[in-house]
Amino acid sequence: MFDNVWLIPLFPLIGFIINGLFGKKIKNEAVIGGIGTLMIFLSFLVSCGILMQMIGLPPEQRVFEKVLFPWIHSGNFKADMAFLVDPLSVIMIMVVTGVGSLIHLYSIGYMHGEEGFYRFFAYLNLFCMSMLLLVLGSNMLVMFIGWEGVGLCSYLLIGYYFHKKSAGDAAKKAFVMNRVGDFGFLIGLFTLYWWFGSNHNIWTVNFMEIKAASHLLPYGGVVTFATLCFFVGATGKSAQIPLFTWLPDAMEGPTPVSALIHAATMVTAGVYMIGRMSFVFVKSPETMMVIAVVGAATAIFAATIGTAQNDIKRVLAYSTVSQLGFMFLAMGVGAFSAGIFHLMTHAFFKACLFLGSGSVIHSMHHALHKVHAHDDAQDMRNMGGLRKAMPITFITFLVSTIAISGIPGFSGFFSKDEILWMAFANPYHGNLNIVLWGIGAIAACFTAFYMFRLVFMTFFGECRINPKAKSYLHESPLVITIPLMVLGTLAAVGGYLGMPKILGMLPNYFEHWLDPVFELANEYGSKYAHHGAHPSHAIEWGLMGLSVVIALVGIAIAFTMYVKNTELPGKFVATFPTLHRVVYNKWYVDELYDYVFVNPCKSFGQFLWKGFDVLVIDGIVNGVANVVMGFSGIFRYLQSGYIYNYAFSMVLGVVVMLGYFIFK
Amino acid sequence: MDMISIPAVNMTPILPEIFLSVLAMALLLINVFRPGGQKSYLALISFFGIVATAVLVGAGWGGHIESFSGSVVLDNFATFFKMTFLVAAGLTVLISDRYMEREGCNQGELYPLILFTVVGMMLMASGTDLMTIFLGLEVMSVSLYVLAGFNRANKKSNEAGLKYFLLGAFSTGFLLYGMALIYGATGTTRLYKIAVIVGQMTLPSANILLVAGMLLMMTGFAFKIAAAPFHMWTPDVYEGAPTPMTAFMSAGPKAAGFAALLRIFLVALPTLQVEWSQVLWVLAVLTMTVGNITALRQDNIKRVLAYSSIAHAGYALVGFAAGNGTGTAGILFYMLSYAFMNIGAFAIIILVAKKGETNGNVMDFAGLGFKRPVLALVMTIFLFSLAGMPPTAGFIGKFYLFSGAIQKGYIWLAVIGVLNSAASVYYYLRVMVYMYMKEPTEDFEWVQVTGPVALALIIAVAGSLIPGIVPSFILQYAQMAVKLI
Amino acid sequence: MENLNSYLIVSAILFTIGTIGVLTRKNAIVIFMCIELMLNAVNLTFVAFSRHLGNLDGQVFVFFIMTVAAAEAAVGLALIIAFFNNKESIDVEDINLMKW
Amino acid sequence: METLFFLIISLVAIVSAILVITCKNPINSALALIMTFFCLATYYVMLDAPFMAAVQVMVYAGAIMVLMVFTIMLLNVRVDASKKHSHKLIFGTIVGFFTLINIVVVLVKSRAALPTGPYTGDMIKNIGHTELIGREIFTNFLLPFEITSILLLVAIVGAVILAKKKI
Amino acid sequence: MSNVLSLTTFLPILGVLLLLFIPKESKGVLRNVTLAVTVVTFIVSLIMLTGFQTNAEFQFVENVPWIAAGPFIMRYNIGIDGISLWLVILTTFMLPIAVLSTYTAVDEKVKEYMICLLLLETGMLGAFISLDLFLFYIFWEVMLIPMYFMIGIWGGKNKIYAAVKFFIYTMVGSLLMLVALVFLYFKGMEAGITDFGLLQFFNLKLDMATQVWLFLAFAFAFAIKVPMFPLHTWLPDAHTEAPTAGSVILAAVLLKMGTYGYVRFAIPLFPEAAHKFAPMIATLAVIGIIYAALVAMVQEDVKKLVAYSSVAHLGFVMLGVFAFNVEGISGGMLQMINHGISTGALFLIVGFIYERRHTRLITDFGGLSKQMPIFATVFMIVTFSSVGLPGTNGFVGEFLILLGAFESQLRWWTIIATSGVILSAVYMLWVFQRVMFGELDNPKNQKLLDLNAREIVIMIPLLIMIFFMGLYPKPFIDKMDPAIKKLVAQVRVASVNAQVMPASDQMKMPTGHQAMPQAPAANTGSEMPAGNAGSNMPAGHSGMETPAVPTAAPVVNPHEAK
Repeated sequence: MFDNVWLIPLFPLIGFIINGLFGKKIKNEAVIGGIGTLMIFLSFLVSCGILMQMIGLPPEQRVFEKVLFPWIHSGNFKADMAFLVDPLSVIMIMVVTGVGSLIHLYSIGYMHGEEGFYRFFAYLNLFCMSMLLLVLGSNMLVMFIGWEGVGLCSYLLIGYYFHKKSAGDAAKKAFVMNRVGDFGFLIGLFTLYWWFGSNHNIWTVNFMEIKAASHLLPYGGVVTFATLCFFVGATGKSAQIPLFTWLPDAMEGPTPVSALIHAATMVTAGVYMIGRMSFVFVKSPETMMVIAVVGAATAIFAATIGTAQNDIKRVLAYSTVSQLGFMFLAMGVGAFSAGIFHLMTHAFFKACLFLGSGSVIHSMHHALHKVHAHDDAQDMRNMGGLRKAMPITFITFLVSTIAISGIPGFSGFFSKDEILWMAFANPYHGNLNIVLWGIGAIAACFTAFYMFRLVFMTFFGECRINPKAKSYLHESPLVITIPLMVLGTLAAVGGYLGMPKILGMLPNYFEHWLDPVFELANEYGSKYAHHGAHPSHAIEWGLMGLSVVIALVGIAIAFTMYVKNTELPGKFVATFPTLHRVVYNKWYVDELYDYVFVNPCKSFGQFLWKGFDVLVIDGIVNGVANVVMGFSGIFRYLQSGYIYNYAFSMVLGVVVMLGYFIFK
Repeated sequence: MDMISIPAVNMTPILPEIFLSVLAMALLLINVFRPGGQKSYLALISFFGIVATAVLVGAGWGGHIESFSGSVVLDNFATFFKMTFLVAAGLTVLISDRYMEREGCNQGELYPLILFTVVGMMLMASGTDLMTIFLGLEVMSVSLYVLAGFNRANKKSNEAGLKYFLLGAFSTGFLLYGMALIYGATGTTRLYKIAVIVGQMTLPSANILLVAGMLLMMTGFAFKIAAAPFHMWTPDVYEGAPTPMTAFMSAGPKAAGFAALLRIFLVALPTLQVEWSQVLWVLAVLTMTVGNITALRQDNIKRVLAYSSIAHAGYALVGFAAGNGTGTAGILFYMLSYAFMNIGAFAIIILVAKKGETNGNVMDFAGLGFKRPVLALVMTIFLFSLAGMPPTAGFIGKFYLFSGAIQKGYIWLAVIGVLNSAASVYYYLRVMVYMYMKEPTEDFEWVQVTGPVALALIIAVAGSLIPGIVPSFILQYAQMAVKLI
Repeated sequence: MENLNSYLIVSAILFTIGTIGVLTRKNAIVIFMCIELMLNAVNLTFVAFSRHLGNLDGQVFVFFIMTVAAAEAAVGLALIIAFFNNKESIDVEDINLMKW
Repeated sequence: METLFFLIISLVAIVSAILVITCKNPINSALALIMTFFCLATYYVMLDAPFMAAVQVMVYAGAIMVLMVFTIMLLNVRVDASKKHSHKLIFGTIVGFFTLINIVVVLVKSRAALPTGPYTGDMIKNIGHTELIGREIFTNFLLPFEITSILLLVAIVGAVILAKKKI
Repeated sequence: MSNVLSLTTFLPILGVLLLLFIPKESKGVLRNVTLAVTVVTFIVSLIMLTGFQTNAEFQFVENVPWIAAGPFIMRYNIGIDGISLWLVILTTFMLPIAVLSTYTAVDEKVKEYMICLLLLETGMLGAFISLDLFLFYIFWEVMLIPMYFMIGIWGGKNKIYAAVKFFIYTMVGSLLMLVALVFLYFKGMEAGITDFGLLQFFNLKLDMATQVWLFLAFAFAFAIKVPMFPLHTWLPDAHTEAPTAGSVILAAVLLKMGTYGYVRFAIPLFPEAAHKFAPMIATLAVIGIIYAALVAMVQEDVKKLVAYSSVAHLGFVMLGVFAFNVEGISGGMLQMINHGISTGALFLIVGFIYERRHTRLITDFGGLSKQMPIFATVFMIVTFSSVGLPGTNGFVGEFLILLGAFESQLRWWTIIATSGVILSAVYMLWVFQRVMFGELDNPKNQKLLDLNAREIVIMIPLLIMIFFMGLYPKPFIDKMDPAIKKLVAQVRVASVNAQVMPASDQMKMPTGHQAMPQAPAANTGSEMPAGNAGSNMPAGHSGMETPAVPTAAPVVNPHEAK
């Protein structure tokens, strides 16, 4: 089965080719959607096969590399088109293909009747292929294909409604910001490659080879540089500070895209990448700290913005950013398996949330469309009380919200709690740990608050939708609700795979599963032990309880403000207008970037073109020509036409020549 | 009192001259007895006479015969240059007839005068005595004065003749003064003897009489080859003279001037090479620069080519300043190919111009490229050759000239040369711009290519292209030619 | 016999006067006369050298120069007459159709 | 005595040469030029070249100058009205002056070749200048002599073409 | 088969002769004949590909006497190695495409246009295959003429200025190179070299000062052609004014002359000087990358934008070439081909819309995706190829360049250059967005037709190449690898020499072999093979490969580079 790993990205590719080339001719939505879904589902089946096979193997044999064909071989540099199957990548392919299949299925219903239906499925398949390449790549180069490939697909899908200017802008922004990350990725790659090559004559970009040689890496120094560069790559892809602004804008894409790309899979690529190279990252305490701090900061920062948004998808987008911050926090504190675990659970509940919001939007849109109202179908202020019209959506949505808020028993609790615990108890950051934990906890509080705010505003209270449209609201078709139900279930129970040891009910399958991958990193990490003794179970219990309380507090506030006492938000805004404006406007980060980077770049470009290129450089070029022409004019008038002038010039020539030789 | 016994002389070296002179006189007579009407037959006779002379000249290749007690010599150097003159004259004769008829001055004396000019030039190339060279020069010059002013009714032609005459005579004064000083310093006018005597001097460069003589002589020849600052007559005279004569003047006398100068400097004064190299270095730079830069702003195409002709003299002087085998062979090659390309270009100008030398501006070529594609293509070839683009003869010629300078170590001279030649491209391109890239304002219906002109064009194109692609044989001849002097 | 240099200097002075004449006069015929003066100065140089050196080459040269002068005079004056016929002037400042 | 004579002749020659370029009337210039030519003829006699002196008088004074005077008369050119162009005069004079200085310096610093030729003054007197010249022309310088014939032919043809009435 | 190179090169000339006999009214025949000629040329050139032995030698060598006069001996000496092979193929590959693109674009003076195209092909091919410096120069200059006419006759409204600028600008550089070339020849003559054959000159040991001057002259000429900042200003003008096929060829092939010149001539001829100037050239290259990207970003004319993007791309090539290692140079070579394909395709695309709308201003477009979906797809693929998306050709080249440069001493340059990756995305996507996305609000755009069959046929080979080279570049790299290794060995040895020699000893450099024994043994050892490697041996000479290819190179090199 391992040998057939190449089938996994191949199926979506086939789907892409069929739909991309012939989709326009096929026209039949069922066929197109069917092909797209089938292909990714086939990948899912293969992935399952691989998972089964791997489960049957002893942990130390769970690594397999499949070389498909040599790709770039030049000089010392060798990069094959090769796939790496190990526990980490298996988890990822399972998530990608599993969630992917569901979202494909969902899209058949959601995208029904859209112009360019085939295009959508083609792109979606292409995305899956790229993502699978990303997670399966056995060397950085293949990973990088996927890395950029998902960026491309993200670009295409965000820009799916290309006639909308905002969609085009958002797509471009996403790609460019990703490119900034890619820049870091490349530099990091170069640095590692060069360091290993020139110091140890190991010229490689292959993960396993680097892993084997990672003991040669020093702590800090060049590794810090390289890992920071990689981390820049990760921030770009995973929307961390400072490169997070593209993700909320990316909501311009259709909702399934947001679910698949901007929640479940692509944006987690950065986390995956750090996990993949954990053995390098842990060698640099500085980088670890940067990751942890950036993760924590993003978590809280995005969460604050999330509290003030009214667009349902934007709230979810900021929530995603915030959750990604948690994952990075996990990575930064060395809780790699916890991070990956959160990645997985997040994939479940966030996909569910997005799809659920999609279902809501879909329904709203239909209803509004029917009555020709032009209200914003995504604005929560236009919703409310939808739980009656859309029960399935509501329930799955609620489950996922509970999961993300960290209520015990649901998946989010297990993963988030583990992260917070590790933030507190990790050996890396010394006194910083408490701060990290604190920020994480507050962010969790905010999370619970804005998620429930979302739920309350959307599903509870009175219906604020255009009254005429109200009667048209209805539950979405089965093709949409089935994925919701599956994902909702997963969001509820997925956490039991990785139950913390302290709870002791179930073994932490997840951590064990990933042990072979992170073993080495943990070994390197153990060198840091700032804390003399491992914190006691009591503290762990205590903190766990505290985080539950925090989450409940968040929910309670939301309940107070949006269900019980609905004037409160207005009052709050009136009391702190500046704060609200700042938060509502996303801390003006976009404007800041425009002001600091985009506009100067443009005006500098203008200056270079009009001022430098045309005036100076071309000015010199043409200036030389003009000077010569000017001389031409002068010389020309020396030619007066009078014989005596000509004779004069001759005599002058003679005199000068003679004079030179006589008096020299 | 004894009789003066005229010594037995070997006539071989001057056979071509004799032949041409006789032919010229015969033509004069024929012209006298058949006045008026068509003169094409004279052109044809002249052309075939020139071809025959060329055969005669060619037969003398490889020989080395001194005759007339050292007044004249037959050697490869002379032969090569004589060929060049004959090419120039042959092409000129072919393109003259139509022009003269159009301009209404087809007097039969034209052809004898051209032939006499060739005789003069040949004597300059083969003379080994200052007197022979001087008299050759005068034969050439006097004929040219007449040719330049040949179209009496045309004021421009008139002025051109007078201007050329006055300045030419003036420069002759310097030339003669230089010869006198050389004579005073060495006691002889025979080049080989001068070489011997100068060779015996302990420090010839300190002999100021000799150096001054050299410089003054150079002045005289520099005038003929139109080197700055003795070039100023060139544009005016070229513009005014009947176009075929301009073509002839730009190719023949320039080559003759170089022939004489080369002969004198390389045979008689090689010991002063350091000195004349210096001067020629400066002259070359001045000439190239002034010629090229001034040409940039000219509208009259004859003037453009006149300045270009000055510039080309500059290029040739680069090779001369180098004074080595490569450079001098380059001059020989260049002069020959220049004859082809420049006369070819003038032939096109003749065709495009209308009566009274109107329609002679660069702008008047607008649209020629697609109205008369073949003519334009031919013109393009000439212009590219003049500009020194491969694969034309002009490129190979320039290559050898500049290579000579580089070989000698005059890198900067070569650099200035190539920069000049880059600048020169502009005004050649300008003609092409009008030919190909501007909308035609004329239909060019009057442009009729007659047989002789067509023949001339074919020869000129062949002469501009073939030496560019397979230059070896001509270059080897040129090498052999300069080796012997 | 006088010192060679005396003759040479006289001839140089004459040559220079001729040159100045060419540069300053406007009448084409006078200019031509000045040129003749220059040629004569050269002739004197030749003869003086010839006498000094004791060979006759210089004098033969002078002989030819005179011939040339005659020939040039014929052609030159013909040109001047032709020009005069066109322009009713032999002022060199009127020889200005072609310039620049 | 001879020196004095030389000086007088020189003075006359130079003064008349200056007159050539200063006289406003071309006829006067021509006459002054003839005067100079006579002086030169005198020099030639002093330099033991009587034949050259004779030719000088005949060709230059007799033929060329007559032609010139004839032309001047024919064209009936009036006085050379040298008006404004004084800068021309100044520049011309300056450049001419420098020419003179250059040449004089050349001559003063120069070393002419040593007298090597066989023709001493006595020999010329004995054999006769004309004969010696003739021998030279018809032996050593035969070719240039022949060329002059072509030259003259060209000049004749040219003059005819340029000056004949009917074109 | 032995003279397949000559055949390829001069087939277009035969085509020209053929065209001369076709009346100029029958445009269709003219076009088809030209197309046939170029296709046949392409097919013939494929013989080279199949017959090419993967080694470092020059193959298909033809070497016959040509000019011998005076001190000079020029020979008709041609041959290809892995480096020139691909450029030859690229040329023959692009020409049919260029011809096909003119079918409707050029309707006037078709005959002359086709003649120009064919002459251009001969010129370009000749320059790539010449192994004689003089012959190279001839072809190098000859190329200018048809290009000049193409811009000047069929160009836009400012065509004359652009054409003349193009011509003279290039000419200035190449003439200076000519001087250097001749000087080099005379230097070679002193060392016993008998003709202009390139390979002999590789062994020539020149002193540093000479090398510097000669290198500068060569580098100047090539830099103009590349074009490198700040000598690039002729390019936007030329591109904007040139007709589509002209732009395509200009971008796809002509610009490669410059970079090829560095790889084939400037660097191996003057390795020490090349090392000395590597930082300077890298600096210019990097400035070019960033600068051109910034300027491209604010362009209003699509074609100008693409032109500036060319400057940036070729900046990458230069950076890679001056990394002096296999990765960098391979990347540079690949990028040359890539740029030929992608930018050629971009110009074709611009041509397509220009033909339809007769404007190239970005603001005149918008929302074309809706009206022209096929066009949009093609445009997008090409855009991403140009941006260097992995999986397309652009990535492989760019990546190897950056990797190679990073390995070399140009590390910091690389980091700055890498940021060009971001900027390229910015300007390319921006233009794509502004042209293709948004509302289709301009009424003139609402009736645009999508690509027709011919246009699709034009683009398909390019698209195939984009993906093929992106996903499986191995055949390309493999064929050029030995030649590049040889080149690297030549250059590397020089750098070792330059370090071993004390500064005061540089005077002895010309007589290198006497100076060598004092050098450490290891260096002497590595010096010798390169001496052999550069020697003038035609293809098939045995015993060449072993010493020339530094399989152990990693051990020797990179530490010393620090």
